[in-house]
This record gives sequence, C-alpha cells and structure tokens, in this order.
Amino acid sequence: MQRIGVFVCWCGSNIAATVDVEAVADALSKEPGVVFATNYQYMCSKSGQDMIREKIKELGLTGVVICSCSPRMHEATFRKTCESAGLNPYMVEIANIREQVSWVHKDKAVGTEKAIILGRAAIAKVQLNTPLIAGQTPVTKRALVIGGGIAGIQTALDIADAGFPVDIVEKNPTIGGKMAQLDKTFPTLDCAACILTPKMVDAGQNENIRILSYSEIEDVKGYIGNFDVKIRRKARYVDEEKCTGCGTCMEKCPMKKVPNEFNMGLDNRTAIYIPFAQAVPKVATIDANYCLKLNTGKCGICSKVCLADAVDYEQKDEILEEKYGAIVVATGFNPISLEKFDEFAYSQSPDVVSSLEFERLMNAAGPTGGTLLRPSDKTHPHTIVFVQCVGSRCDASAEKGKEYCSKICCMYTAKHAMLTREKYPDTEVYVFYIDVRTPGKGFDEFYRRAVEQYNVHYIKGMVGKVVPEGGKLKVQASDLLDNRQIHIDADMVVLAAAIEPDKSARPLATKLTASMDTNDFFTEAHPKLRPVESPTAGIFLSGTCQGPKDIPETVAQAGAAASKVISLLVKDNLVGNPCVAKPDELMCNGCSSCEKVCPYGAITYEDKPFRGPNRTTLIRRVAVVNPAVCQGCGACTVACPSGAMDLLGFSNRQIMAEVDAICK
Amino acid sequence: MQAVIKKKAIELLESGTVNRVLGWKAGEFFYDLTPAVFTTPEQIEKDFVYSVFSGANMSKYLIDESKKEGKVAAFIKPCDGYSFVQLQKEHRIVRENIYAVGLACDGMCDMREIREAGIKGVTSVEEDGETLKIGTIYGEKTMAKKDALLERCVHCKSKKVVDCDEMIGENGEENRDCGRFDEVEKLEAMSPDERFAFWRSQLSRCIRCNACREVCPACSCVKCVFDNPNSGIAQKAAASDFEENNFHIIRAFHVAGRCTDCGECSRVCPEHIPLHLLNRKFIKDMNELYGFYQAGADFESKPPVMNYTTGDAEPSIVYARGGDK
Amino acid sequence: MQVDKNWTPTIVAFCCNWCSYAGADLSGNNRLSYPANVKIIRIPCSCRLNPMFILRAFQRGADGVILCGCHPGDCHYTTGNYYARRRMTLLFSMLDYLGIEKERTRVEWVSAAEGAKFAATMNEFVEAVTALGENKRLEDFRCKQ
Amino acid sequence: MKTEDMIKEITRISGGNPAKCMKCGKCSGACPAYDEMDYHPHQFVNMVLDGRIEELAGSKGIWNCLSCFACLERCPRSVEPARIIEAVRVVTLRKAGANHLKPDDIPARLDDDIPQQAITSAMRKYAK
Amino acid sequence: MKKISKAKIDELFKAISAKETLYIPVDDSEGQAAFIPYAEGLKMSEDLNTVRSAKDLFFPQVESLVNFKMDGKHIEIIDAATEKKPFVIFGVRACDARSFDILDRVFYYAEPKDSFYIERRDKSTVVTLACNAPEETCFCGAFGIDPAEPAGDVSAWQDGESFFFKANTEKGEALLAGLPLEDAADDAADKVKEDIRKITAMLPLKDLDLSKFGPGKTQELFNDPAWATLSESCLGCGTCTFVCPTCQCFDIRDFDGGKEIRRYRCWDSCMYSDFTQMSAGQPRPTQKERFRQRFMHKLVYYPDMHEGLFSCVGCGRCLRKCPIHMNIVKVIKTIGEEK
Repeated sequence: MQRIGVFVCWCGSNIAATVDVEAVADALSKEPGVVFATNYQYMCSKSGQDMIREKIKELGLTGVVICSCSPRMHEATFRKTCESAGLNPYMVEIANIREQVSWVHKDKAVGTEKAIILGRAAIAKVQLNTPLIAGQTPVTKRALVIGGGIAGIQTALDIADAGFPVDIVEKNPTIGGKMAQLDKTFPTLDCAACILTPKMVDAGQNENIRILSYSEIEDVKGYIGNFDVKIRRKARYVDEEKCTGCGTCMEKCPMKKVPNEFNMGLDNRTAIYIPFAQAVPKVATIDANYCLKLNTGKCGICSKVCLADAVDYEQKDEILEEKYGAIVVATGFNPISLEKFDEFAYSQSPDVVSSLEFERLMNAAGPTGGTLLRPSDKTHPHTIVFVQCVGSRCDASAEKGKEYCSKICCMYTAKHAMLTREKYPDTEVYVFYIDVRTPGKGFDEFYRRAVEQYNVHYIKGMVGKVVPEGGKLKVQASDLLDNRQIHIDADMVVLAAAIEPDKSARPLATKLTASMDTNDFFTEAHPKLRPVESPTAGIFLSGTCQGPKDIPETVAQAGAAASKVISLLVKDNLVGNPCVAKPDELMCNGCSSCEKVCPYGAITYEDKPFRGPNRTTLIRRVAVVNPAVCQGCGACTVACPSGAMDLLGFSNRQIMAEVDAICK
Repeated sequence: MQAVIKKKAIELLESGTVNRVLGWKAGEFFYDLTPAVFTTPEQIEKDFVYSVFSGANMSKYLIDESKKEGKVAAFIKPCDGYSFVQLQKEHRIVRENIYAVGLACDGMCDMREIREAGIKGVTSVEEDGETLKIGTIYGEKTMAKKDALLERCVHCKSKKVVDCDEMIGENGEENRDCGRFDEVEKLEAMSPDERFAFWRSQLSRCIRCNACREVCPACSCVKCVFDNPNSGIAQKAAASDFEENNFHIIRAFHVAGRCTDCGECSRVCPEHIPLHLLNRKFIKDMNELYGFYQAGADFESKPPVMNYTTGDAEPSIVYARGGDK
Repeated sequence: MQVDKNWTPTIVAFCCNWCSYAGADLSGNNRLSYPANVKIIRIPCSCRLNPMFILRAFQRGADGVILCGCHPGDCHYTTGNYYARRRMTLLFSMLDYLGIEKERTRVEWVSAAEGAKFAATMNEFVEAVTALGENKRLEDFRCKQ
Repeated sequence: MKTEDMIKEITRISGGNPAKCMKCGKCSGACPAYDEMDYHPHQFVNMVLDGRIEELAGSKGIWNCLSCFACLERCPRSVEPARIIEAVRVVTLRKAGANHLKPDDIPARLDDDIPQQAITSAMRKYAK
Repeated sequence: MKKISKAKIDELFKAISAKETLYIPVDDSEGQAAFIPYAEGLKMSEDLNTVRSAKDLFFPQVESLVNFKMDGKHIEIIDAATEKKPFVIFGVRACDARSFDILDRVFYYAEPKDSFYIERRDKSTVVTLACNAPEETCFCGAFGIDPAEPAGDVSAWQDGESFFFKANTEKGEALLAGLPLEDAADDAADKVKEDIRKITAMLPLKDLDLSKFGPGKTQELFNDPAWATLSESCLGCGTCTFVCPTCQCFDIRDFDGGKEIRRYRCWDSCMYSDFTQMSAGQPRPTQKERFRQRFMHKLVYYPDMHEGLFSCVGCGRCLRKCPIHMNIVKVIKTIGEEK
C-alpha cells in the first residue's frame, strides 16, 4: 500500500468559501493509505509547494493527492514540486475541487461532500499509480508554415532569421495572400503593396526559406518534433526553375476570358498567368481549367513563345515528403459569400460590391487602374452607400451569417469612405452602422477624421433593402437616431462582408488533429495564456486562421508563433509523455485489433518466444508499442478483447478504482 | 458423404499431403461425436464419422493444430469456414500448415431438438430423405429432419466455403434473407420491461461454465479478462445478477465484429440460453448502421468496431429507435 | 414507482481531457452550476472509455453514466471519438436490448469552449436520470449495503 | 397582468426573444409601411423589452403592419419583429370584450376569393 | 406404504410447502428442469432429471462466508452465515440421492466439517422418486444404484394413477405423518419397480465395466497414453463439473463492493486453467493433466479414500451436456485398455 499525503488547497476563498477544506482534509485523512492530510491557503504558492516537499521527505510519501484547481491548471506545477522532492511526478493526482466543486456548487455542505468524494477517487487512483519515466525523442530542426499570406510570411521570416529552415506551403501560385490585394492600410494609409512586397521578396530570397507555391498539404503523420508531411505540388505546367517571369506567354495566350481572382473577378486574365506583377515566385502558372492546349490539345502557343522553354504540358502533380519538427498554420480568411443577403441586390447589380472588390476598384494596380468607376457602366459614382456588418453578428438560428464580429470592417469602411472623399470630393458617402468599433491605437481618431474632416455621413441604422432601378440603386434604410426611414438613390453600394476562415482549414485541421471551434477557427491551447499554440503539441497558429485580426495583430501573432517554434526547434530532444499504451505480452494474442485503431501507427507485431507448459517454448505473435509515437489516446485499450493493452497513467484498474470510489 | 470424406482423408494421409486429419470420432452413441486427430488410415476407417451430428465448429482446434509439426487436414463446413478465415485474419492460425477441404452442407441436427420433441432414450438415428428414423429404448419414432436442425442451420446464412484448398460437393452462396434476425426483431419490438424480464429469465440460468466462451472461435484470448486476476473484473461464478449480465454483455462486445455467427455458443450452453441473440443484435446493429458486414467473409475488411466514417450515426440514435411501446 | 424524495442520482461523467474536461472547467470558470451528483472522471480521450467502465459504474450503484468527448472531427487524437461513437452506439443499443433504461447512458460532444453546454447537459441529464429513479437493473446488490 | 408577465407572454407567443436585438434597425430599414406607423418595427421590439406593452398595444402602428414579414426575413438576430407585433396584436385581441369583430359578423364578410390568411389578418387589423 | 392420487399431487405439495420450503423440479421457459421452491400453479417437470443436480441445494454455486465492513481504515468482520430454514426436496432421482452420500463424506463427516453444508443437510428432508423412464445416457447401475429403489428419507414411485411413498428414516416418517396420504399395500409399487428393471436391463450402458478403476490403481492408470488423446478435444470449459452431482471443488474469492468486502466460495472446476493455481505456477499445466485429474479423482482417488466408493453416480448429465461429447463413459472405456 502507498503512503499517501493529501493536500487540500483553499485557493484563497475560491475553494474555502464553498468547501469546508478542514472537513475535507479530516475525512480524507481516514482513508486507507493516507498517512497525512492537511489544508493550506495556496498550495501552488512557494510555501505551499515547500510544505509538500517537506512532507514527502519527512513522511516518506509514495503518493500525493492535491485537492485544488483543475489539473489542467497546476498538475504540471505539482508534479515538478514532487519531482524535486524525489517523488516520481506521476505519483501525483489532482482532485479538481475548484472548477468542479467550489465554483459550481454554492451549498457548502454539498460542495464539501463532493470534494471528499473526488478526493477519495484521487486517492483510489494513486493507490494504483506506478512511477513512470518519460522517454526522449529527437527534434527535426525544420518548420513548416501552411499559408503564405502576411501571417505565414512573417512567421517564416522570423523562424528563418533564427537559423532554422522553413518551408512555406501556399495553395495559390504566389505568396502574398489577402494583403497583396489591399490598396491602403488603416490607420496610417500606407500602401499595402509598399510594405508587403519587400517582405515577399525577403522570403523569396532567404536561404532558409523554401516557398512551395501552388501546393497543398496531403497528409500529416507523426507528432511534435517529428512530423511526416506529404505535400502535393500541383502541376502548374511551367518549370519553376526555368521560368523567368517575363510575361511573354501571358501576352500571347489566346484564352483571355478567365475571371481574374486577384481582382475579385472584376476583370479577366489569361489561362497562363502570373497573378500580379510582384508575385513571388514570379513564375507563370497554367490554369488547367481554361487552357486550350490542356483541354482540347490544340494551341500550345505559350510553349512556342517561351524563350526559357519552361512550359511543360506533361507536368503531373508531385508528392513531396518532408520531415518537420513544428507546423505553423496560417491559412487566413475569405469574405463570406453574399448570396444569402440578396436584400442588398448583390447578385442583381454589379454596382453592389463587397469591400474587397471595392479595395481592388480603388487600387492603382486594379481593374480600373485606380480610378473609381462603377462596374456596370464605368462611370464615376456620385453617391456611395457603405453597409456595415453584412453577415457579422448574426444570430445562429438565423443561419445567414456569422455570430462573431469580423473586427476589421469598421476600420476599413472608414478607410474606404475617407479615401473616396479625398480623391473624389464631389461624392457623397453614407455609412450605415450598428456600432462603430474602433479599439486600437489611433483607430478612433481615424474614424473621427472620416466624420469630421471628410464629412462622411455616418448613419446609425441599417439598410433594409437595395433595389436597382433606372441605373440607380434605391437604398431604403432606417435612421434610428432620427427615428425615420430614409431613401437614398445611390450609384454604388459597398457591403462590408463578414470574414470566415479559409475553406481549406477544416480538412487541414483534421489532418493535423488540431481542434477547431464551431466557426472553423483553430482553437488555441489556452485563450489567454497560449494564444498561438494549438492544443495539439507542435502545431502553432498564426493570423486569421485563429480569429479575425487586422494586419498589425496578425504580424504580432506571426512573430509570437515563430518564437514558439524557435523555442521548440532549439531543443535537441523532447521529453515525451510517459502515459502511453503498454501491452501485456503474456496476455496478448496478436489479433491486430489494436493496430487497426491506432491513429499513429504506433503498434507493430513481433513473434516472440515464451515459456510454455512442461518446459516447452511457444512462439507467439504479440503487439509492441513504440512509446515515442504513441500519444496515449487509449483507443487500442478498448479494442483489445484480451485486456492485454493498457494505458499507463490511465489504466483500466485506475479508472475502475475511480469509478468505485465515486459510486461508493 | 461420409464415404467420400473418409476416402479423401485417407488419400491425403497416404499421399503425404498431410500427416494428420482433424475430424469427428465415433462415440458411444451415433450422436456423440468428438473432435479428434487421426494419424492413420486404419483409425479413419474405424472411427471417422461424418453425419448430421458433425455440427461442431472445429476451426478453433486449428489454432493449436496448425502450430504443430507438419500439415493437418481439416474439413470445413461453410459456417466453420467463416471462423476459419476470421482466425486467419487475426493471425491465430498458420494457414500454410492446413489442408482445408470444404464441405457442402445442408444442415446439421441437434440432439436437443430431438429430445425436446419428447423422444427419449434414443439409441439410433437413420436419415431417410427428409425424415429421421429414430430408434429408442421405448420403440421407434420419426421426426422431420427440418425440425431437428440446429438453430443456426434453420437460419443458414451461407452455404459458401470462403477459403479452402478443395471442395467436396458444390460450393454454395450466401443467403442474406435467412431470417436470422427475426428473433432479434421480436425482442426489439417488446417493451424494455418485457425485454428485461426475458433476458433476466435467460441469463439468470447461467452457471458460468464458460462453455460458450471455450467453444467460441472468436474467444481465442490467451487469457480471458474474466479469468485474469489483474483485469479487475475477474470472476469465477456469477455471484450476482449483475455479474451474469456483465459477463455476457462484455463477451458479446469483445467478439462484436469478429463473431461470424456460427452459433456454437447457443449450441453448447447447458442451460440453453439463446446466446446467439446477443451476438446477432450487434451484427444486426452494425449491418443497419454501418453497412452489411460478415466477419470472416474476406481477408481484408476491417470489423465495423475498428472502423468509422465521419458521418456515422450518433449514439442518440438508440433513443430514437425501437422498444418504446 | 416509489421515489424517495431525498434520493438523488449518482452520475459518473467520463470527460476527455482535451475538450470536455476543459469544457467542464470552463463551466466552473463561468460559475455555471450543475448538480453535485455529477462526478467527473478524466480520461485522455473518449475512445479510452471501455464499456467495462460503464458497466462497472452501474454495478457500483451509479444511476447514470455520460461520456463527453470532443466533437466528431475535433478529436485531439484525430479519430478517437469516431471509435467511441461506434462503440457507445452499439453498447447503448445492447443495453436497451437487454431492457436496461437507455436514458441512463448518454454521449455528448462538448468542446473546450462549451462550458455552458456542459452545465446545461449535466442539468438536463441529472433531471432525466432523476425522473427514471434508481438504477435497479444493472446494480449489484452486494455494493448497496 | 404584471409587466413582467406581459413580456413573458409576448415572448412566449411570438417564439422570438426581443433581448437578442442588437438595435441595428434593419427591420425599420426594410419596412414598407414605415411611414404609416406611429411606432416603428425596431421600436416595437424595444418597447416590448422595456415593458411598454400597453402603450404599444394602444398604438396605431401595430394595426398598420402589413405582416409582410420583411423584417422577420431580414433580421440578423432572429428577433423577428413581425412575430412580436403579431403577439401584441393577439394579446390585445384576446382581452375579453375588446374583440374587433363579433363572431356573428364574420360570415357576411367572407369572400370566396380571399385567402384564409388574409381574412384573418384583415379582420384583426381593420374591423373595429 | 402411503399413496396419493396423481390428481391430488398439488394438495400434497401445498401441504408440505405450508410448513417448509418445498423444492420440486420445474421446467423453465426453455424446457430446462431445475429444483425451485414450490408455489401454486407450478407443475412438476416430466424430465428424467434436472439440468443441474440436486447438490445445488446443499452446496450452492455461490455462498458468502464472511463479510468485512470497511470504514476508513477500520475493518469489522461479520459472519455471513445465516440460519437456514428446514426444507423438503421432492423428486430426487436415485443417482442424485447417492451423490449426497458422496458429498457427505467430504463435507459432513471429514474434517474440517463444513457447517454450511451440514446445517442444510440436517434441515432437509429428501423425497426421492424412482425413474420410470431411464434414458440411454443412464449408467447408475454400474455403481450399484437401482433406479427402481431410490434412497432418501422418503422413497417414492409413480404409476399412471398414483404416487406411492415409503419412509426410510425418522425424518421421512415425520414428513409423511402430517400429510394427506392414504394407506397403501407394501407391495403397491412392485409393478412399477418391475417395469423399471425391465428397462434398465435394456440400457445401452448397463454393462459398463469399472473393474479397471478403484482404490490403488493410481500407478497403473496415471501415465496411460490415452489421457493425451482423450484430452485433446477437451475445450476446458466447466460444464461437466457444474452439472455433476458429485463435483465438490470450490474456490474462495473476495468481492470488494466498496462498502463491504464479501468473502465467498464458488464452485471451481478442475477443467479451468487456473484451478489450484499457486504463486509458483500451475501444478497441472495443460489440459491433459487437468482432464486426468477430474476422472482420476472420480474413479481412483476418491475410492482410495472412501472404501472403494466411486465418486460418480452415472446420472449421465455430462454425457448430454459436454459441448464436444467427451465424457466419463469414454474415459472408462478407453483408459487402461492398452497395456
């Protein structure tokens, strides 16, 4: 039997106010195996920890139960404490009497009783604990960044700066992401291209960075420090090494009616294309959906005009297999589809545009060369209505948009309004808002400038409908402060569409075994304390894949993710989790049930000699678990009909002992 | 049939293809055949029997037999064949050491059925077409063969031998409309109280003799969890109602997806507990929820409990289904 | 059925470490209360839940057992909850088949962000089990004295 | 009835939840009968939330609502003002003796070509 | 000799059960006979024998011995023995009646005495019933048992109309004394006995020869090579031992129910791989040794210790219930044949 010490924490009044800690310690001191039980104000404080260490040494404790906050909070702390006193850290169990007792049960008698039961369960478990020793695995000193927007670029640059090789996998032909499509950036109004393109070039030229553009993640296996990733390099039908990016092919390509996604479909491009002038890598790509040669076999002009002989119609998708120690997700966002908001006539009139389309219409490199013209008749608009919160802040049951605030729309709308008024002072600009949200350095000042200096009409209210009529857009809206309904004949309407995670994020999350929230944003390991890490070890988050963000926030998070990656990659070895599956080879019958459910391929089989009856030797097929690969999920333990497979730290008997203690 | 099989067995021995033959040995009566290993043609001539009472599924014996020196000949009936393949999938038997002879089969008889028909003191049985002529110490009786069939033969799911080196008789086909789930459906249609009463009346008779487990080809564990003192649930007797339920639920769960529905558990139960109804419930659920699956029908497929699709039914489907009348 | 007014059910909640245990913690953080009858056992993943544990809980006098895990597709170990989903579906169906009240067993997917759902689920489950009364069909009389 | 109970009753009948309103005004922006009303859709919601139900019930606005459901359709928060307005109307109608139309008067007014819903709706609104 | 008309048997059962618990063989839903307490409406099974033997009533499969009440670190020991009530078993066959003698020698007379068993034996009255229709699996004759003349406190016979009773002991006399029975001639059952003996003369196993077995045969039979071949088919289940009226091995186990630990005994089976397992290992490592143990015990070891009395009564249950039809008759016929 173990010699167990029980330490009940008050957590100040957090626990002590609703749990009689003294009674808990007293009751638990009577449990078999318990040689010491006490209570203290803050077990996690230095003096609390000192007390634990002292008692371990003084009483020769072989097990420790701490009744305190959630093990997710301080299990690691107390394990370290005990380890420093010479006790194996896995001889510690936590009874969660704060989150699961004092914070949820107001009645002190009820809370105390439950705390005692949880304490008993922990004691019952410790009785069966065995010292566990963690294994070590080496770290592959290379990082993978998925997504080549500003987030991915910044993360890659920072990791590369620390001297570690980084691969950026970007699904589009060029890195740059959404930021490359923007015109100016708030609140300083500097040009997006001017600040982004140097970074793209840096990334392209950094010897530690390899850009795998036009590529996607096919499969991810392994675990922190040792990921095996398969990357699909989609056929771009152009040899990246040979292409000089001269653009001759684009000039000659006869297929010129391909909607230009870089310009949000507002104009067309050719079938062989470089998305934009500053693309990195500046390499042409053939759009297989439109290329005449690839679809009909006739044409081949680009190949003929290419002086570098870079065009290769026979190119196939390739699968690249690489090893990484860390993976950063930077998959970014997209504006939502506006099809469910037809009251704004988005599909009825080309003059109703989304903000990102408006961004392109204002951009000097955009379809209109930077002159603001109505898409329908290419005339200059004189009245523009901006509608905020389109698809953001919706009720879930409305099933139209997103529940969250998209965060960036207020600011970019102010920017759009301001820029419009600056360039075209003869244009009347109306902004319909629900709230103007400007928390950020210089943000509210920026918004006030739009109102005060640029005379943008901010109207508290919402547009109810937009009807295209006689070349105008009849906007019907409410002005809540005036308590009247207003009607505006507008030339253009700009919708601040909500943003959502890129569609590729959900399948990627499954491959990475990283968790996501209901909106498909990646979940962070801790919302406050570990905002750039995924709960899955070795997976890090950068940019809007984690939640809506503006550029400065994205860059900050990108740097943070990079620093986390670096602190992982500088390690030569990682100490593993010793709570792994362990087969009892005397019981194992080698049926392969466990292998079939192992998501990590951690289980193999071996033919082993065993002593049989009457001095015979039997060769039996038995399961072998690789503890470095096993992540300790326990799927195999249930699949095993013999009960031969067990999970260290969460063994069948330990869990049953907890059940018994709780149901007693 | 017996003559052909004996001839084949002797031929295999004499040609040196195998050095022993696994078969059925004559007993005191015509019906009490015992699985046995024959090593000489003389033994086969004398004691080898194949009759309507050769129902025992002998594939489990191959676990040990296939690990011995030399090749063993085994006669595989269609239902044994599924266990034979399933055991190969589980790496329990060494296929190279077995010469498998598939047998076409049209049903095996059960002494229990004959006795329950009120025929006592049976001393002989003769097959006369569809009728059994039964000699007893109390005079001669007759019985239709179909009424004396084993439960699993009444609802024969397949007459196909999945894997063998040669066939005696013509290989048959699967029959998915064999009605083997009718009894399960009947139970499902009852109210929970009725079902509980039914199973209590059945399982309360369990004497935990382990016959169901020991005969089961899927129960091939080195040591069963119920025998393993370290498992935390070891029990030698069903000392409470719970333990009766527990043993049978866990056993059914452990063989779920691997159980070929050979029906041996029900055949051997000395208390005549319809244990196959537990296994069939799992099979029926798996078929309905995850698509048809027959354990041992092939060498590749994964049992449904070791597989998944992202669109699987939620456990709450159970609340919506059946039994709330 | 005669119901003892003072009787409250014993509920064992198996929570996966990554989502549901964190969800339970979150409901604590947010002070969302649920009945004290609910006692949580932490398991690494919903796929760690052996049917034996559920039966064991009922044997020892639990009146309801609930498994909470990550939402399908969100499993920390990729596939664990998919297996758990099949296993539990089959097990619950079997318990139902044996005439054991199916309402005593439940699976809920609770993410780390769903503290409110955790509390609501537990409130609802306790209510449902309380309505059912004591677990008589799977208890072991030897554990009651 | 107490104000609190009135709010609950309106909420119950409408099936919506006025507390979900984020005061965006899209309902009023969408309303085709806005100018016919003394109180407007977004105000209805707020008034219910505030407990000013008597005042609302006595207003002309609730009877001028066309029940066109534009506000319900467009509301991003699923508050669905049209249902709330309908609930206020229903509560008003259910008050004993305040019926806008006596049952005996109905048959004479029926016209085969009018859709059932329109009859009900029109009687509630105009038959005083 | 006393008698009662068959039509009135329920009255008899009622009269007995009014005073004491009465066990009679009754068919369950699956047609399986078992001794259960009589209650109105229950009909006596017409099967020759119950699936499990009558020994269950004296030596139940599971029996609590002692309980330990746990309270924190404190343990209280509670005797689990409860006072048994007097009871009557009706319809015990001659074979099972003999099994009581065999069990008595182990539990009743030999040291240490089994107080649970003794109390039940003392408080029971056994009413046996002659076998009108023996079956092919019966071989009680090989052990000198006459199914026409069953032992017990009261012996009973039946013909088409009546049951006949004869008390053999004081307990039997006392039982019959208070019952609504008519007097019958002492030879009233002779016709029945004669009929039975005619049938037993026809039984296929009537000439089973036990001369190879008995006291002092250990050396001769222990290393017979046939043990290996016979045991090869044995699955290692416990069916034969659990339906056997004379198997008497038990295991003692603890069950920790949380509030209380129960120490109970339950039947064990020498066919099980963990039978008499010790920390050093298993004295009978393979099924061959375990299989041999069972039959050597019945046919050699027990007779060695009990004046040549075989520990088998020829009830034939194992012949019917063995999943693979390996049984004591095959053993008797095979072992000791090859010299």
